[in-house]
Amino acid sequence: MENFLGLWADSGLYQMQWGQITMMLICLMLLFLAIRKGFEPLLLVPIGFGGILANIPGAGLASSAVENAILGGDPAVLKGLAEIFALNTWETTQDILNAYHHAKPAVLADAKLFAAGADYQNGMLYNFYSVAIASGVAPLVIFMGVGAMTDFGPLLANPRTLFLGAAAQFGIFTTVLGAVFLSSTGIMDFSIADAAAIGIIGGADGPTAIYVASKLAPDLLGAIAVAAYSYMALVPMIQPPIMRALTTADERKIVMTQLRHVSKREKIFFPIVLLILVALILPSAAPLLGMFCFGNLMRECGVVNRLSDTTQNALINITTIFLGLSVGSKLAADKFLDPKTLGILILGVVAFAVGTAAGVLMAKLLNMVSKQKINPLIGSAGVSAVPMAARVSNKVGLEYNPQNFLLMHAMGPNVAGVIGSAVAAGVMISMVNSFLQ
Amino acid sequence: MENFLGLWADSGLYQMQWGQITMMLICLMLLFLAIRKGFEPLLLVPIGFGGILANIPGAGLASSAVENAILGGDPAVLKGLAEIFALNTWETTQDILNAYHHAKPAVLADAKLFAAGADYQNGMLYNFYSVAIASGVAPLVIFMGVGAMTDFGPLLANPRTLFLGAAAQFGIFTTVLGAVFLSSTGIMDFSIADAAAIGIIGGADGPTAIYVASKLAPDLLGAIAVAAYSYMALVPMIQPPIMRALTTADERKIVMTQLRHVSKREKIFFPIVLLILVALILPSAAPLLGMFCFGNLMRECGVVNRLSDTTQNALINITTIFLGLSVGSKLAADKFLDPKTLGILILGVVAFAVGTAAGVLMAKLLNMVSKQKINPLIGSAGVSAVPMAARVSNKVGLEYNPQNFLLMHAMGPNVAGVIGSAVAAGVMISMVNSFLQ
Amino acid sequence: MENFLGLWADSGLYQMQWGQITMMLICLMLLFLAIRKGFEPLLLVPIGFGGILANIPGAGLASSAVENAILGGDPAVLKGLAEIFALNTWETTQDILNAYHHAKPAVLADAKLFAAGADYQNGMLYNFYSVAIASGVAPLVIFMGVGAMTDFGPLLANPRTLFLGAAAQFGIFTTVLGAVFLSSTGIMDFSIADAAAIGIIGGADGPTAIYVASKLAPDLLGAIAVAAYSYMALVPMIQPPIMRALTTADERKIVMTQLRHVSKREKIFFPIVLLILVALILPSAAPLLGMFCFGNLMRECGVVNRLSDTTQNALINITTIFLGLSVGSKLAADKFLDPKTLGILILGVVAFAVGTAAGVLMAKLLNMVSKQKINPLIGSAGVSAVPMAARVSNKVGLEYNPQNFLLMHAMGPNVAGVIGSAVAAGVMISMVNSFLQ
Amino acid sequence: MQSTLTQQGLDLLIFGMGTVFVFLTLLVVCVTVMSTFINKFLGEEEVANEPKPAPKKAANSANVDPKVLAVIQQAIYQHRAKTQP
Amino acid sequence: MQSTLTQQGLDLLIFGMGTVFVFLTLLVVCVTVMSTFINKFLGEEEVANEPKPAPKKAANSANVDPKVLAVIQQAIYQHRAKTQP
Amino acid sequence: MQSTLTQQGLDLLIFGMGTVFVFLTLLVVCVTVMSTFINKFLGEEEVANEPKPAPKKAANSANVDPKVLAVIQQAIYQHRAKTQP
Ligand code: NA
Ligand code: NA
Ligand code: NA
Repeated sequence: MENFLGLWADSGLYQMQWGQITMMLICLMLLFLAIRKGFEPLLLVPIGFGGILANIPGAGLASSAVENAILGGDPAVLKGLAEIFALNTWETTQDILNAYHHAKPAVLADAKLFAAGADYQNGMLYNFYSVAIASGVAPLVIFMGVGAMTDFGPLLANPRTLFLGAAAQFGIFTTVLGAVFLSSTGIMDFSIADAAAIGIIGGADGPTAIYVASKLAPDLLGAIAVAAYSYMALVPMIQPPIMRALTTADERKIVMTQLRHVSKREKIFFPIVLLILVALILPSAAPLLGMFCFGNLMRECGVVNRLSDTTQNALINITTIFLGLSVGSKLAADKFLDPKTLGILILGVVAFAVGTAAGVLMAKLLNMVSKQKINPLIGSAGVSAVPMAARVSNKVGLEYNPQNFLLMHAMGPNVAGVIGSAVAAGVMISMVNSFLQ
Repeated sequence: MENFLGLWADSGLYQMQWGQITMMLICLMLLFLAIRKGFEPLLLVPIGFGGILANIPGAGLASSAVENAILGGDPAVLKGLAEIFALNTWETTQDILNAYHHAKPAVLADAKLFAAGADYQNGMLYNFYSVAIASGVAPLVIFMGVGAMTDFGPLLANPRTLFLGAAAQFGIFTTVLGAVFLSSTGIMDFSIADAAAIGIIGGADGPTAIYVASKLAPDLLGAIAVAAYSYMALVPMIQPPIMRALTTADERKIVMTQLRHVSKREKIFFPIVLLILVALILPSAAPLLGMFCFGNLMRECGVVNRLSDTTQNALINITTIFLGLSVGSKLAADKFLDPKTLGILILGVVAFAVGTAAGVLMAKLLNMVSKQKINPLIGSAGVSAVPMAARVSNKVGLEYNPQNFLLMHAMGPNVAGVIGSAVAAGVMISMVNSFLQ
Repeated sequence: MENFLGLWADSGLYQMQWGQITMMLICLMLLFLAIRKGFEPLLLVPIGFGGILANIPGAGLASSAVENAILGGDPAVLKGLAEIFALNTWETTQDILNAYHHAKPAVLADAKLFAAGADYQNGMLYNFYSVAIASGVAPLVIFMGVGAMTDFGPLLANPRTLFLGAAAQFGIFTTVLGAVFLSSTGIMDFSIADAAAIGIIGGADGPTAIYVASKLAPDLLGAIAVAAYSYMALVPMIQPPIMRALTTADERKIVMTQLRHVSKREKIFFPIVLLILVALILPSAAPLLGMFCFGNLMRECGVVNRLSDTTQNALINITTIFLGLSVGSKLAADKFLDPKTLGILILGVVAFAVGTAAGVLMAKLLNMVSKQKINPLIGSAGVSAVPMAARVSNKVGLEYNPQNFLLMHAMGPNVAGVIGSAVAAGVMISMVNSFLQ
Repeated sequence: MQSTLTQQGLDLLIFGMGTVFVFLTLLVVCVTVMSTFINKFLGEEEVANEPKPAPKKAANSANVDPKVLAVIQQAIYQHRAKTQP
Repeated sequence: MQSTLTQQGLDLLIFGMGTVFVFLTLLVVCVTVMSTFINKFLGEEEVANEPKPAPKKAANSANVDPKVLAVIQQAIYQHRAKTQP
Repeated sequence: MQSTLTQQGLDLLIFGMGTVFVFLTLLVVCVTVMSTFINKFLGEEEVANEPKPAPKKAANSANVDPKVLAVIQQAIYQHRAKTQP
């Protein structure tokens, strides 16, 4: 009978809290959007599923061994941990959890050994997160894969489109200001690191957002990643009204000159030139852009096709699976069900909108100073969201001139946006670290 | 000359012990069975080969740095380690090894640093084991791959077959009782954790058995894995006599109604429903069944085919290689050449036989209470051993009615058995942990 | 303004040192050789690119967290680390770096926790190196893949060619003597471990060289790997003059009898026989040759084709990428721009030349004692450099007799050379370790 | 209260087997409800974001002449042998 | 000297956006110089160590009868279904 | 007893080269014995659990018209370009 009660007390139903139920419903909705509506399914299916796993009551899949030891609630264990954290007085386990979250690495090492001694283990998703995201490796490998899948031909044929990719990053930094504003007016409580991590949603680039969030605001990573991928999927709804509002019908009908042929050699040199520029100007962007350039060089150099193929297939797929599950581990109720998440969702859509507008306006500005006209509709593609944003440019363009295919022209700013947001990520990580010291 | 003597003293021939020779012969036999007889070669080839590597004298491939330091035998090192383990008196290196195996994590951390300081390193297979099995990740990834390869259509078309999968788990728990009986009569010395880990052999599911053994009885993992895979390969010999003994000729000729068409949507919902049920009822089965459901959802949802393909190919193959070698690392002579292994082998075959019988009898029971008849031959498929057991059902069925194809019908209980043994694994891990606290 | 200065001080241009510029140019040259000249591109593209990344000033991609903390230069952090390393007095950060490089594991563990507490992290390439090379796993997995790609048929058809593979290892050991000579005359400063690691370049086998260097002389790993792969690519230039100088025109025209058919079964038994011989004679070669034999057994046994395919494709490709980048991390200026590198480059080419000569001369020796003549041109293939060296034998042979196809005959000594250098690697690791104790 | 080994084994049998049966019975119920719900309310409108994965499609259809298939298979092998590294 | 949150946000905006523009402007310059240099001095002599990767080649050419293509595709599926484990 | 560097180098040469030769000589012996044993006692009854891996088979046979092969190869590229993500 005792055993039966034990099993019942162990069951999820008994331990379930409202927050966990809510999170499960949210994750089911993510799965619905991914599977039925095609919202970035490669990421949102693993994220949504990981989120459900993270919220299974009593399983502790997303918790570290120390957290599981604290949640286990054994008085002797709690006492031992409180001593390690130098807590003289504490009332609830939450006090110990707080102490754990603010402990220094040396103290954490002791706590880990103590928890291991009491037979507690890291949850599966916590291990995935540590290996894939906390180490930074998974977003970097994805970036390498994206590099191996990217054709810089359109950008090289028309390098001016890099300015569109630069302008669209305006969304990132205004969003930072927005987050800071919310914080200074007391509506939300974002630190400068939080604000920077939220801003990067406007980069419209999943791995970049995850990488920055993991460095600056790991607690917000779940919400930031969900916002980034959801809005990327919503680009066909967010962008067109803004594009129409900021352009005249004549501008939308501008036919661009056909892109020149780009030689193989230019494509081989490009990632090396970009890398050297990063090395000289912005070392803090080196991990992201370095891996990106490496992937692209493998693609273009033509002598390591077997490495390039594996990077584009097995390696990026395996990494995507574990990256997604790991992001899902950050969808625990106590982290996600917070007013901050609402702030992140609102600021994220602002970031996309401002970025889109800035890209379009930059295109119009370029048209003022240059003879060779740019259709401003391709400016919106500067936010990244490859290749969705470029397709949106193409689609809106076709509405006004059914013969005007903008897709290849829009691919230039589109991939420029990836570089632009990686640069922005580097600047922000570097500056925020200097603020915090 | 000194050097020559050193080389000779380093050579395997000089250091070889009878146990290691015996284990090498056993592993060669495993390779023979795998390659020549087709005994689950995907696992038994790496396991057998890993077993040979683990028994190479003097190489220490399956030993940790600390074990290698102890076996190295340098008096200063031994003295230092003895101090760390707080051994006042010790006679043989075996005493220090014993202290090492019972040391607390905090002491182990010191011992590791000491061994590293004396330039000893973990053996290759020890590292593989730590990363692949001790962390739990490899069996879970295999389970994800199995999920991505499993078609639940036959089960969804006839959900009653889940009862057959439930009944066949009877083999697991009676085997636990058997192990406990051997222990209480003093024939063997199994703890309750050992007994539970041995019982899971009856689940007829390799990754589940390895996962449970790694949690409850790592020392027995080698013998348990070898037994599990060997008996799975022997299913065509173990099951038919039991199936014939428990059924009448008429029963064996029962023709089952054709399975209804199962819609894509049902297949998408199934892993989600199963996951939610796990979350509500049995969180301790969440890692295994969660990964299983995730793999199956990737397969069925239709929007992440590239992830599903990689899961079914590159990822599961890579994991299988390292899982196999890691299991092989547990085939060291001092662990495997123990009366316990004999007990495990005997209990394992009992588990298979009881599970088979229970599945068949449950089918007969269902026939008593239901109008739609089930051919009891498919009950034996409930043990899992996918797809071997289902093929056996089909083959025996054809012997009695050459027009009666039972394969698809048997796939229902077959995959139900996988779920059943994962549930059993969850219960056992949870209950044994509560016994030990 | 302060921020702008901060960004400028953070920029690569400001922090760039001459050594780093030089290394970047060297790495660009490696990329040029790999891409334009086809010098072992699968390795040299990742190595060259990794080398550029490692030399990005201020990014610290190839540095550990502790090194990054020291280079960060914060006085409080430096003071803390100096205390941990028990430095009473120190003048430059270089003093602390030196103390770090000579610290014992227990002290290192403290330093790591301290650096983590000060928010410093391991660089990306440092992590890759730790996981892929320091653990030894990447070279071993590559070796497994090479095993899975190797057909031992030609060797089994003519086992005498193993002697050619043995003789060619003479290059390894004379190079060790050469390094020792340079050291004892005071020209260079190589330890016996350095000398052994340099010698293995003569093994003409990339993963073996990296494996040995990572065990015996990690600081020289970059130069050794670059030398090994470069000279492997230069085999068509290094070998022919030596081959011509040591053979008569008649010898070069020797037509060898066609190779007999080798049965599948012989091919299956071979890796097992080789493994057992390793186990009995030379346990120190067990990791390398064990993985090699395992890969080959997977290839030949015919029952695990899916594992063998993945080993030959996704797994070896993924490992190659990270192995290459990790090797690149050792191309930091302070390690590579050292007179030792020049010594390594010179000794490396000597090793190749001596190995080639020894192989050819051994073939001539065999011809003296045996009736069945061997064309001495296939002796040069004994250095390994699969399949380049065998192709060179074939090409030179065709020059003297356009009907004499030596390729398959040369594959025997070629793969024998792989075994030979793995054996040599085992002996050297074992003997050097005994010297150092 | 540490129960005896035998008692623990019996507990495992009873509660373990019980849980397995309860769980799988619930699963039968849920699956039946789910299937009924889907087939009744959501109709057979298939989720067709992407075509059925190809290999499965092929497993059923067999409308290619086996001889042609053999030639092509051979060609694929040669192609692979030529293009694979 | 710890500046206020708003000040930090403004700094991020100004220096961040500034760096992005400076960097991408430099990239425009470098890329233009690079393309000019390559097309002028190195000629269009393509780096042809290996044939262009196959899939890209295929994406442009379409000189295979779609019907034949369909048959072969089908054959490939069957081949895979037969050979894949 | 720490020998000098030169002594250690010579030791490596002698014992290293010695081991390499001893080991490979033993391997020659073992391989010869193995081949003789297999071919004499086990007969040429091939282990044929599975057909020979396909790519190797293809490398030897060449009975497909090169023109047909080219068409099919092209088709495969197109097929891949269409089906691969
Ligand atoms: Na962007
Ligand atoms: Na089962
Ligand atoms: Na060699």
